[in-house]
Amino acid sequence: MATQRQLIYDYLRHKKKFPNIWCAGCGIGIVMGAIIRAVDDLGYDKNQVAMISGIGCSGRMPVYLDFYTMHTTHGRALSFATGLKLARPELKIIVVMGDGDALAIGGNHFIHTARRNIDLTAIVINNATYGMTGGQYSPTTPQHMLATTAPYGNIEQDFPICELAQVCGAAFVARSTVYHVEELQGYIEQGLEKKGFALIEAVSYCHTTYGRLNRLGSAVDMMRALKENSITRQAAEKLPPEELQGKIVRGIFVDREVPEYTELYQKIIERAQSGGKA
Amino acid sequence: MATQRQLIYDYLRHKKKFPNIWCAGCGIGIVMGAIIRAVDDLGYDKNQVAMISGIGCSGRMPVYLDFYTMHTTHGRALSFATGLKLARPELKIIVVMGDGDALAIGGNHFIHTARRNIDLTAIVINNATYGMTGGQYSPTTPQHMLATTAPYGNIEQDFPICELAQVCGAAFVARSTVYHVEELQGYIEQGLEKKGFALIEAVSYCHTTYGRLNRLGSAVDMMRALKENSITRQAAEKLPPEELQGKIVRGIFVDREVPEYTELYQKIIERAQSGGKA
Amino acid sequence: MRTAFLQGNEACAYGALAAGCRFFAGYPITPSTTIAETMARELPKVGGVFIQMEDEIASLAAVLGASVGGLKAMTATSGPGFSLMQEHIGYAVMAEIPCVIVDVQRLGPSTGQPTSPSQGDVMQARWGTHGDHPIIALSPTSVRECFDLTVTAFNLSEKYRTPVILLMDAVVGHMREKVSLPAPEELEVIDRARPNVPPEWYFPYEETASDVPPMANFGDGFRYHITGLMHDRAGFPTQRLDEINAWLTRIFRKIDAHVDDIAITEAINVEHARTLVIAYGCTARAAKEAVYMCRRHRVGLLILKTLWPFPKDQVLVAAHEAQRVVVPEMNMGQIALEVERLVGRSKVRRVRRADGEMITPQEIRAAIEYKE
Amino acid sequence: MRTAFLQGNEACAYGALAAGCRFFAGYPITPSTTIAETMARELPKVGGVFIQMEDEIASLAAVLGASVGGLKAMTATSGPGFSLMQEHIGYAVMAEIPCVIVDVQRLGPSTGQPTSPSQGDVMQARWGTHGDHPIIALSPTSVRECFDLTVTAFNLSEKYRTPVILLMDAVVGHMREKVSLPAPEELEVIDRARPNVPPEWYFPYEETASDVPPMANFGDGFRYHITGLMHDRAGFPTQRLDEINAWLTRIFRKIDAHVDDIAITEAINVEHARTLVIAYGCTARAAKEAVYMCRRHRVGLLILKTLWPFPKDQVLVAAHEAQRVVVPEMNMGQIALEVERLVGRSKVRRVRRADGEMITPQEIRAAIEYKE
Amino acid sequence: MQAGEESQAVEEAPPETTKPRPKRRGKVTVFDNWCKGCGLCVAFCPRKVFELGPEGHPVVVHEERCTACNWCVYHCPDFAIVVELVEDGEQERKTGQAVGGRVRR
Amino acid sequence: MQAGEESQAVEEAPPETTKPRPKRRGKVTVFDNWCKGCGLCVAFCPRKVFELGPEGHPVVVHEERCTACNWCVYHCPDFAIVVELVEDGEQERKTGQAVGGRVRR
Amino acid sequence: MKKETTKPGIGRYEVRLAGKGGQGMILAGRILAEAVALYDGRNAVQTQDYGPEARGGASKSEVIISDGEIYYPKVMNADLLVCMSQEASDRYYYDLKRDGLLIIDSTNVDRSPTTRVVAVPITELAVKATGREITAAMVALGLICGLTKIVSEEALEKAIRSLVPKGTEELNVKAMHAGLEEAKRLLEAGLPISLPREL
Amino acid sequence: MKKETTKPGIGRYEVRLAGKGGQGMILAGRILAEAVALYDGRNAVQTQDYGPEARGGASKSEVIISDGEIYYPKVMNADLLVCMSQEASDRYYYDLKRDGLLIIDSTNVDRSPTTRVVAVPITELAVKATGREITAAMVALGLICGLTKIVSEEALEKAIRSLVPKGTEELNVKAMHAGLEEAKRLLEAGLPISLPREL
Ligand SMILES: Cc1ncc(C[n+]2csc(CCOP(=O)(O)OP(=O)(O)O)c2C)c(N)n1
Ligand SMILES: Cc1ncc(C[n+]2csc(CCOP(=O)(O)OP(=O)(O)O)c2C)c(N)n1
Ligand code: SF4
Ligand code: SF4
Ligand code: SF4
Ligand code: SF4
Ligand code: SF4
Ligand code: SF4
Ligand SMILES: [Mg+2]
Ligand SMILES: [Mg+2]
Repeated sequence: MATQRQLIYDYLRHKKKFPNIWCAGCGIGIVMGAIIRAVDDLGYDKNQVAMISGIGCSGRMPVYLDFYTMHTTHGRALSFATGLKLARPELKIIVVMGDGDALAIGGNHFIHTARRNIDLTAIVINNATYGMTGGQYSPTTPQHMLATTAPYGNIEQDFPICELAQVCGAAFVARSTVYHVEELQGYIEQGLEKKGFALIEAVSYCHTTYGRLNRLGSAVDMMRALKENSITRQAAEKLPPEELQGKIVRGIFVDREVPEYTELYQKIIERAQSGGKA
Repeated sequence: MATQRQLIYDYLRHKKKFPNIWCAGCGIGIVMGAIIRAVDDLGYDKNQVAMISGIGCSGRMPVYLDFYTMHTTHGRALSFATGLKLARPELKIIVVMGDGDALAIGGNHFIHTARRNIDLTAIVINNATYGMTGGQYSPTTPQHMLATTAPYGNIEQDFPICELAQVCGAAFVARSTVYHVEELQGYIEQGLEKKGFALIEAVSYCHTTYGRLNRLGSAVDMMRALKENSITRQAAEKLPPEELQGKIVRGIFVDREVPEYTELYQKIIERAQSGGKA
Repeated sequence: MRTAFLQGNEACAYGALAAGCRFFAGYPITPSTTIAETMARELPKVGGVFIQMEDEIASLAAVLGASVGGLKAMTATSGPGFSLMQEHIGYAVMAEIPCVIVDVQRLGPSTGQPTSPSQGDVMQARWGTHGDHPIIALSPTSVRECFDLTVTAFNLSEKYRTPVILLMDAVVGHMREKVSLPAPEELEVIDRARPNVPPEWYFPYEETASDVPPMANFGDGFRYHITGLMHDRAGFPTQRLDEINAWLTRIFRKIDAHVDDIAITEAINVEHARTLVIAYGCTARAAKEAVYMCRRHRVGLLILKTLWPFPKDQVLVAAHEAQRVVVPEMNMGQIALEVERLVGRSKVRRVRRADGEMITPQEIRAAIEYKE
Repeated sequence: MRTAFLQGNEACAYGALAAGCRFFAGYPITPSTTIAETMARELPKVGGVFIQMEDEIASLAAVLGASVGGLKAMTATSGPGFSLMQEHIGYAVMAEIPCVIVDVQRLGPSTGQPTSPSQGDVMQARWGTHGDHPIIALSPTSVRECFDLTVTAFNLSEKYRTPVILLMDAVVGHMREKVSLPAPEELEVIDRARPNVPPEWYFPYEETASDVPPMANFGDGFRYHITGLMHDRAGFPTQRLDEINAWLTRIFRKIDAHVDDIAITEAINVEHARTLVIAYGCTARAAKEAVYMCRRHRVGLLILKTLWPFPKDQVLVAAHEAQRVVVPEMNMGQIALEVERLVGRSKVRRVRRADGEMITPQEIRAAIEYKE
Repeated sequence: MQAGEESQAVEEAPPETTKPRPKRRGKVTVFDNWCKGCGLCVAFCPRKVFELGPEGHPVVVHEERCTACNWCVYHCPDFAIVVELVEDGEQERKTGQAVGGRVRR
Repeated sequence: MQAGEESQAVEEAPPETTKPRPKRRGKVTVFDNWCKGCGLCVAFCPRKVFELGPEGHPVVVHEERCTACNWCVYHCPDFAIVVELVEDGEQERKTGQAVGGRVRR
Repeated sequence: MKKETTKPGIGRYEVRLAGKGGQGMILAGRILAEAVALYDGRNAVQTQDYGPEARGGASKSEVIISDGEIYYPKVMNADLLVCMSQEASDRYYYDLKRDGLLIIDSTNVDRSPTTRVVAVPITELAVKATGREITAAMVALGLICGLTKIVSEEALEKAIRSLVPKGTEELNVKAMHAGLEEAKRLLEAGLPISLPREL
Repeated sequence: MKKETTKPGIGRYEVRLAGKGGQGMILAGRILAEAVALYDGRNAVQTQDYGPEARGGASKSEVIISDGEIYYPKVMNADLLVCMSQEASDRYYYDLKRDGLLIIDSTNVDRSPTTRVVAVPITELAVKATGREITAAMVALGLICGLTKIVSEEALEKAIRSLVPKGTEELNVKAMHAGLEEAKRLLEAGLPISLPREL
């Protein structure tokens, strides 16, 4: 593994873009670190890697990374990525999205991209809120919590991101947190190596908006909470449902072989070119 | 139960709008019959019932029914219905959608409406295609089947509609077919009576587009196929996965108590008006 | 009268509440979000409903659903969200459903510069949805006007059964000013006309003297049909040319024939003005400053509070003696196109700026005093 | 040269293939669907990719992603879908990504009359997305032109790194005509300029002599950044006014300074014409018929193949001696607004119809011969 | 669903019923102006009451066999069939009512 | 994940280590110009190597305790910390490499 | 790309085929146009109108035939109007030229708007000839061919063969011939029929 | 709703408070404006500029104060400019009136663009007074109040109390007093400060 200095030098647009725009202590930077170590570990050539994001705090990540990078519109990163992947099947494409980006405005593209099982590695940075716009409730804000648009407490159920990706047909699904960054990095690596749609949920609560509004303390306190409130899937299976309330379950939810979209399409091309039925 | 004559007189806009625009033998009309019998069975006042649809063959249903009816835009019926329900919690609202309507362009509203568990009865008429526009593949077209936009066969996985609604948090989820119309009617009744989001999938293959392209025979043949290729959940549980391939599994998938959205919001209003925390 | 120091966005929300708005559905976006946040806090206090939807498309759909259910309803967004709402604006026009859509304009196109103000969506407000349709759009210049014009927007929307767009900008929306808000009894609040016939006789899209048929709310016993298709007077789909034409001409006439009622302007020193400045939104404040700077000259100012339907008569009257018409806009020239069409291209001098900074009084003054 | 009896929609698809289009993403909608269906069948034969997306928003997004990956890419839709695509049209302008968007216009607003033709989206094509932006829009009058102008659309899009809109209508799209398609070698096909510097020196949004910076494709070793935010010449977000202004002026200049290259018109008998008819799309065919009917009079016809940027000079030249300019459109008057702005309101006579029927030659003739 | 299961069996019923006069009997009317001639009723009526007529609409040829099972009524997509229960002793309206898929509360 | 599990334990490690010179040792550098002073490294370093300085940035006060565990390196959101393994006999680069969450193929 | 053209539209012959969705009028129009354009070497433009979205009530197809360029692609005053339904006949008759030819399918149309009409039981002939109602459109094409000669028999047959669903070619050609024969019979009976002037 | 107004903007005093996101400049502007408008009975308009979407680099707040109507809501030529960061000072100095007042936080600004400047270690004073850097904005407000009198002490204190987060009122008022005292000290030292003319 390359040293941190080398990683910074190799993968970050370090000369101009740092320090980054994220709040002090924001976990998005930690996810970014995990990504570059994963890419480095796997020995990918940078000219083989593209990163596509939507809009949000998490959406700002591509600016900092020396890949092919594209900061698209709010919610649609996966659709842009689908087009790019079909045009360039040889690229490794990482899609970084916030929870709002991926599941509120982008929810439809999320479920359809998973259904198509196209070879993309999607990372949802779940901070339980709309960070960029200042703390409104998102589809992953837990019930009863406060948000600027839920001043009386959120009354909506939250999406189980991993279960959703699974039911739609994703090939690889896993969840970890920024506290467990090495575990997270491992999942990202597995996702990148998986032929098919891989979804990794990275839990990283926003302390600036969600944390402040709900009086959850500093970035340090919230980092500690990730450690204390999370549990592995194996351990979770042994617990009664009541005790699982409010716990973050980490682990791999799916890892299966499903025919991949660009490969299936390649077969169509072959069939059409050999005069097959149209 | 009222006689058919009475039902026609009471619930159909029979004077001007019939015969309906659907192809001879199209199951949408059968679903419509089930709906009016369900409403009649439950003894609802027509002034208490609204029907909202999107765009598609199925979306044309409201024209024929003497409720408050609204034919909205493609994919967004559930969002219109959400607004109406919040404005008029006392109304029974039936939302009729095609598979494309509900799950292609409308997929995001589908998962979010289920997640919010708002008291609507949603009926997805799954004909495995875009009927209205002439037979393109939809998110429920089975793999390998032909469609006008899949001349070499469809390579996409199809959505498991019921599982999707379930994972998102719907209170009631069931599937039947137009062959099993009385079962279907029963589910619709249960959905209407359920406080919360109820999703009923009504399988009714389109013989005009999907059937013709895939040489599945006439409306009669395809009706017979519904009977022969479907199986109850109970029976399905006993079968090995291989034998379930291509089978339509009928039955109730979820029936649970989940706090309902308009009721939860009513509590917010009470809290706000009694000077509760904002 | 209640004196407060308010943000434009807050004043807009309070205006909505004062106008009787009881439903808000929206999706957060800078610089409009404080409208949603204020509504989330205030609506339940008056028994109203706030909901944050999954996107802007669903937001406007929910607003239309609620309006059909009888609640005055509103959404607020900015450029990207406004683009996404376009399909449903057309639906609201087609189905004649009252609602108010606030667009707090920011610098575009695309994500642009989310925190910078702009007046770049003026033509989009007119033409953003597909197909021919009339539209009403208002644009406030001050915090107080954010309140007033929101009330007006609801009133016009209810009166004409049509969506009304409130085109704010990030300056006016985020600006704080001291305002005295009128007491409820000082306000004129218009509610939609309701049918006064038995349900069997009700035609939701009938020709009426006012061109605006009364609207029954779902739930009130009038079981009628609403569609985005071309429809007959009963609301049912039609393909008959006579019915399509009747609808189309009525829908335009109900706005065009009432431009006098809808077109709000403020004229300052326009009589005998040899130079006329036409401005709106936050730019009107720079224009006012500029016009007062140049008081020696015969300079008049026409402030457009209504942008669409375009206040044609007011512009023609005010420009009557003008040899030059200066149109400052925080865009590349949008309202200027319409002014040129009316007064002739040669007379018009555009002052345009689309980089997120306000146009200064000095820039407008330079255009007023420019010697060709 | 290959003679065939084709539908306008098919000709459009074949034109795309001939222009080198290798990616299509779309969502079915009447009356555009046969374009998608033809592409679904033909693209794999040439190694290209067809994908039906979950909606129109995703369709244009996928098109832009594919274009960034180096494929010429297209989508096709009609009014409701075109409304949904507006946000991404702005993104394409902002990020300067070539692509072709076909809108086969049907009668609107809203769902309208899906099988009826219309020219109701002309102003939407210009102004539909938020924020200031230039746009190119072409409109064919025949099946052969559906082919030709699709090729032109791709050429312009690649040449100017910009989205190009092909505004068809349901008449032209569904009409069948005998056409002779040019052989590949007879066609001029333009590909985007690629950088000829090493990656370290590459600035994707640099000022260049042509105003159009070369474009590197993702995957080709040029690791640069694309964003919908205002950006500097390297593509990174900026808030600097000088950089924003440089971008904004370049983006307009690259179109405005090349109107001569972009604006395509066909002039018939316009010299010394005292009455000039200006028409486009299927209506131009009615106009041609009408003009030939009135041959005794000095009647000229200017057919606009390019609608945006507006062919200002051609219109001014053709209208030079005209005392009357007749503008027939299957809408309530959209291009007429621009004509009025250029030649003066008093000269213009609109012939408008927005009920789904074509304007007849007789209706245009009546306007030509009308005595005020 | 129970009712649904019931109807699953109907097609297999004997085409020519041996009992000429079933206990529950129906009077069958087809509205030609609404019927589109899809043939569902003809194909699936368990008692083969219909035949396809020359105009493409079903013709009631064996009304005496009809058991008022309502299959055709519930499955006609065009609301073109009405079956009235013929009062033939005790098994009248009540039996007819039992067919609806009532919700169990 | 194995490595992740490992790091779960780190905060509980004794603040004042009894062994003054751990086997694996790190040379710790903080780049003040990138550091935003969030305090994560200060709070979570299992060996309490850092203290918060007057400028709000962490100051390396007990470098000798550092085990080159890389917690701070992996968790600093601002890439402001570099820990170099001090070669101190055999446990050098190889040990450092073991920390990455390698994918098992 | 600017060009000046002055060639006017000459020898224009306008055909409208009208009926209900499902009667095959749109395909018939396409066949007629393609026969004329690809096999007879003339120009032809074909357009169509149908109901909302996928299908529905009225449906019509128009074909303009000319030796010159065709500008306006729609019928202004029909030279030939074929009506396969009552509604079509009621609605479109007013567009017929004074000396135009009106053909109605007397199987479906009871009330003819005029007595100057060629009333043929087209659907009945089709059922007789092929047993399939849907082939009525081909009978109509045969009739048109035989009565007006705007299309040659060979061209029409080629076009039918290339455009009808695979496997149904013979059936459809058979129906066309039934139409042709009926035309011959009518012509022999000496009907006053206005024929295309310049073709 | 048409009306004619002729009253021009008089007695206009323009303030710009500039710094980095997180230094509280936007809140400070709001407090100043609200103090002047609600408690001193003048007119005030406050506007703000900040970085992309939620937060970011530079941040500024502008307050226009007048006894008359305020039209243009932004600073044209600042009467008072407070710079809490080097970048702000470099960037905004050029907008200052020739006789305008420039206050810089010498804790953060090393290079002053001019010598006609009141340099005060504002952040340092804040830390001294309250132990919390974030209260520097209140020290700045106290300074402004003490030096320019555009706002009264009472109004300022009221506005602070009503706008700072609950529970931090005393802390913030304390910081304001630190600013006021520093202003007194400076005034006693006889600094040449241009004061609002017409207020
Ligand atoms: C169409 C559109 N709607 C709304 C916005 C405003 N917006 C920007 S970021 C954002 C939400 C960010 O939340 P999330 O995706 O969770 O990302 P985070 O900032 O939390 O990382 C919103 C609503 C937008 N840019 N575009
Ligand atoms: C925004 C938009 N996109 C596309 C269409 C065209 N369209 C109409 S119906 C339809 C699909 C219908 O399929 P489905 O929802 O399954 O209904 P079905 O006709 O099969 O009942 C489409 C794509 C439209 N009306 N609006
Ligand atoms: S607002 Fe929240 S998510 Fe955004 S950068 Fe700050 S801490 Fe991170
Ligand atoms: S096209 Fe298919 S879904 Fe539509 S009405 Fe016909 S059979 Fe039914
Ligand atoms: S099921 Fe109904 S529509 Fe079909 S043939 Fe029988 S009566 Fe006619
Ligand atoms: S009710 Fe209908 S289906 Fe049942 S037996 Fe009688 S005719 Fe047959
Ligand atoms: S974790 Fe990084 S940014 Fe945070 S205090 Fe430590 S060095 Fe600074
Ligand atoms: S590597 Fe970092 S966290 Fe680990 S002991 Fe050393 S200083 Fe502490
Ligand atoms: Mg988030
Ligand atoms: Mg369908």
